[in-house]
Amino acid sequence: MVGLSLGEKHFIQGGIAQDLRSDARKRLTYRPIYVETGVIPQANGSAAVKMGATEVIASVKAELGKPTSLHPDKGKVAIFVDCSPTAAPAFEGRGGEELSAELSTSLQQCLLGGKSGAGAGIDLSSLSVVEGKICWDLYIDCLVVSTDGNLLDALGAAIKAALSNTGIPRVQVAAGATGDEQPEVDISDEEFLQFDTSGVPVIITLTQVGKHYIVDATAEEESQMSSAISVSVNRHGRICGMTKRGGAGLDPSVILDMISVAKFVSEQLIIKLDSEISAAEAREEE
Amino acid sequence: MSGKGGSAPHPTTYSPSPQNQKRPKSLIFKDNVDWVRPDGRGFQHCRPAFLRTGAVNAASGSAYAEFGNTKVIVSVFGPRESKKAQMYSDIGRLNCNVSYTTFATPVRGQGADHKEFSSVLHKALEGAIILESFPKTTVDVFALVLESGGSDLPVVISCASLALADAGIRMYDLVTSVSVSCLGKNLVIDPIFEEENCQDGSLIIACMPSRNEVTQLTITGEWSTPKIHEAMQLCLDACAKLGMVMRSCLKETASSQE
Amino acid sequence: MEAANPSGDLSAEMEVDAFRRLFPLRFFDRHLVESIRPDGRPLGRARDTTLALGAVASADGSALAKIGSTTMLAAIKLEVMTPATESPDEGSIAIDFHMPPICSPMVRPGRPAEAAPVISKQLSDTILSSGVINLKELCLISGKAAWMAYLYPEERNNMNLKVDKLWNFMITIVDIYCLDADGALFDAALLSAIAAFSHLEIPVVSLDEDGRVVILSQDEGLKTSNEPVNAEKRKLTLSDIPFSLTCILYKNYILADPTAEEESVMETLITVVLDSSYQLVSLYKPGGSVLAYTSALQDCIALTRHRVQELKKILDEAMSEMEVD
Amino acid sequence: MVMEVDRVDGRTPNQLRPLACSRNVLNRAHGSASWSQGDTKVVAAVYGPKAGTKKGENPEKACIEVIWKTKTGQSGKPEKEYEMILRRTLQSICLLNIHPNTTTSVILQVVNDDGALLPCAINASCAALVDAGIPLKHLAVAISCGVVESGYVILDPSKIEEQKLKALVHLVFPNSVPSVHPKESSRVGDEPKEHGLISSVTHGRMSVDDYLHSLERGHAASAKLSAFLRKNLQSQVPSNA
Repeated sequence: MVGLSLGEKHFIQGGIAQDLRSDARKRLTYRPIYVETGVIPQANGSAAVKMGATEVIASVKAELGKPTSLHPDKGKVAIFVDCSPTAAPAFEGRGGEELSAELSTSLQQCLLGGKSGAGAGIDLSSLSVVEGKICWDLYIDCLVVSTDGNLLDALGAAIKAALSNTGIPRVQVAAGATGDEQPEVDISDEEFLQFDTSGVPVIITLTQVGKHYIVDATAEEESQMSSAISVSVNRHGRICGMTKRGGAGLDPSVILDMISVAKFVSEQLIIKLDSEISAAEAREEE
Repeated sequence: MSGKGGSAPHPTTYSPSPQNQKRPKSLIFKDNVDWVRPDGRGFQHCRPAFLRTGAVNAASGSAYAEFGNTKVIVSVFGPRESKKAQMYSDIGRLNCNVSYTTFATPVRGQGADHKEFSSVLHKALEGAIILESFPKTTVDVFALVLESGGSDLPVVISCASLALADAGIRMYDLVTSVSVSCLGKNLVIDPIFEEENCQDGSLIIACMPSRNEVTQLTITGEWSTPKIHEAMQLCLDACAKLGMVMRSCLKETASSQE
Repeated sequence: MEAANPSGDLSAEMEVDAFRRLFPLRFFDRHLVESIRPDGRPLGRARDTTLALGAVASADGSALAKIGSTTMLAAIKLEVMTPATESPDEGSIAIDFHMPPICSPMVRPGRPAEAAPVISKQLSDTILSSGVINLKELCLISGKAAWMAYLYPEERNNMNLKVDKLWNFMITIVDIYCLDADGALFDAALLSAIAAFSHLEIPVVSLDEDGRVVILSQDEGLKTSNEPVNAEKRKLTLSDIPFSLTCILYKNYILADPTAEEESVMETLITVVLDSSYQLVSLYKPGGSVLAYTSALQDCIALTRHRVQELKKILDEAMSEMEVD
Repeated sequence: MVMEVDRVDGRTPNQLRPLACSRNVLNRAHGSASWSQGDTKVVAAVYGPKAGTKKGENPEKACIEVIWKTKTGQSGKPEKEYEMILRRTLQSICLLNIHPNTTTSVILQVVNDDGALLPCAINASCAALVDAGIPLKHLAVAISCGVVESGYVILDPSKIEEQKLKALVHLVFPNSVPSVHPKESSRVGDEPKEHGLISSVTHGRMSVDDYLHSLERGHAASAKLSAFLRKNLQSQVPSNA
């Protein structure tokens, strides 16, 4: 919890009202984003993302599994978030559980699309190996290392970076498997397929403070929020998911306005993130 | 529900109910523009709602809601003493819990707490309750889904606000909630279980109809802005109508008590 | 003010509700002297009881029972099982009693109520030892030859199943949810379970390609290539149905069918279960400060006999209503 | 009326298995006792009274908590039921007003189960409560009666016998108090106090008469048990003094 004096509160609120935030940003400016890929060697893909003092790590582990009967031609993705006690003393023991669960759910809603699997940010049909028999299961584990607000956006960016860092081994399926039998597979150690992340959306959280909304709020600014929405937007400007934080109600027209602002911000964020990711991968290859 | 559907409580038994019937139906939804909803409703028709307050005597307030096959009971306890471990708070606390019965779904489930719904319920109600009216104490809102027939969460939210009103908890307005499913090109309101299972996207709104404020909004799947606009309008209209039904339900109870 | 008997002085001017909360025993004493209870019942009368069969559409058998405001919802789901080695010709029954947090201010989420496992155990003891369900009837396909024909296919061995096990029996999983707890929980739970059993139908089943038992829905039954293996839906025959009555022993009074308030004030409870031919299935008195003498026990049994008749009638009516529909 | 039943171990129907009771068997507990009936043996330990009661309990009275430990495996529903029966039975013999707002824990460890486990545990915990000096109204003695198919009643059945029974009845009676005031009535109505029943738990289906018959026989035998219990408790008093 952030404990602020009345003066500090007024300072933050007044700054936002005048489009000049405490750290000299404008309302719709992100903090500098720093991406590092391949931070966990044993994972299939991983990335760390820093936005100011907020730091998160995402890792992707691919395992062979069996597709569900409802979607035999699709793989499965599971997203878990863990809040490390290093980020805040409140996360010690079971303290971070509630926040972890909330972040996991929000990420799933923003990235995995509807129940039919349509509109998923992560392309699940590319994970199918043998229809109805074998598919890749992606386990995306995220760790919050340090927190200074805007965790959801940072986690979304980290997952996007980790996925573009992910190589999925090529699989040889032995021919001649009949009927019900599970076909034998041979997993290549050398050949990897690059995971396509062009469709993965970015998540933009708009925090309402007073009459205005800001992006990339710090923890101090978040403590002054009356409400916040997180919108996930893909490259084509389409909404892939949205959740609202608790707090006060919003007028429907305000929500629609916030969505269009999020779309506007997303264009710059996607460009920024893409260049950061490719820079990070270039560094890694050196 | 919990994502761990594979682990049955009785590993040496299995349920004989047919499981792979839904596949062919889902294809019908997509390809055919003129399909009929399984229960024969129009795309923009909600299921008839049956609402009743005072379902549980032991609670301070309670409500039962039945929307088609979706049946929900919500009990409200309190305001009562907060847990000992909690810090002093000069506004009241709201504690929500949603759980399912083991027979709520066609295949017998675990009957476990639904953490995700509990947190959404909390977020949806929080903005509507005047927490300042019961400082230091806690109001507990417990929901039990007796049967899951689709649109469970919106029904739970609406039913919970009715139960809160029944318990005499002060609120700015009733919270009503409605969802739409996006199936192919169509938007269908108040989807049933089968429709939800093959939806491409969903939009759930919880709002305070008289104040025209949205307390909770969740979207999944890929949407264009005009579609969101359309879906929201659809939901808000339905919410307003549901609000009137809920209001008349409360009035009925009040007049029968006199 | 005289300190000797403060409540006596106060009671004259205190509001009834406050008096009821502060001096519950005296409050009840005053009523009992007049042979009446706070809700207007005579001591030996049970509360109004209603039954509704088929309350849960997704279950194979279900019932909603209400005794006063105590409400129980029982639902039965059938699953296929292999019989245990020691009783190879019998199906099985699993009973779970749940007290979700909605039912009472005493229950909090995450912490299951203390009473729930005890009542579960009592219910399964009662239903199994009463013999109301013939476990042999839970067989799907009768006749030995038929059994042999439906051996579980060998390919399924990877599920740690022995080939000689027969997936030919049903386990009936009874889940009872307390929706509103206002005393006499066991009585209401037993009634709802029994009613759910009388509503239960064993469906028409067939075997699919994998040798799994699958329920045929009515319209589908004729179309599919899979032959149904049993001719038609059937009900279980319930012999000697057990019914119960809980009484409170307090001083020399016996109060039938107590409310939650009565149970909390006067602690000595005694539950008698008799079946429809008046055999004793259970006489349960877990402690309590009032001792039960033979005469009191006999009075309780007599009250239960009377209650069995009432409940039998209520169950019969509920079932005939079902048939009319 | 001679209607003999042959018992596996050659006992007569009314014969109990050999009883053994020793107190103060555990060092750390405030009171403890082991009780055995034939091959069934239970050790009970009492800790307390400790300060405070659990949430939801009446703080104006002492609270009794029972923990049942099985011989092997985890505790499930049957153990929860045993705990509840024991707790309520022990609560009814303790003077709960003497130590308000305290909790006394009774822990039962099953050493061996050869039938009549619940009565054995009740007897053991009763002896342990005395050993711990917890104020009691009176002692409780528990006994189990088996009803065989012909309606005949056998006392204190062993495990093999239990499996063949039509019905099984566990009964708990207060022990007979040799009153110093013969005039003071320990009679309630026309029945002496020790005829009153503290607890009753039954399994199986029987006629009402079978039950009443068991009650009578169980009561007759309880006198023997309570004599044994009292003798056993007295014999150790001088050594403690």
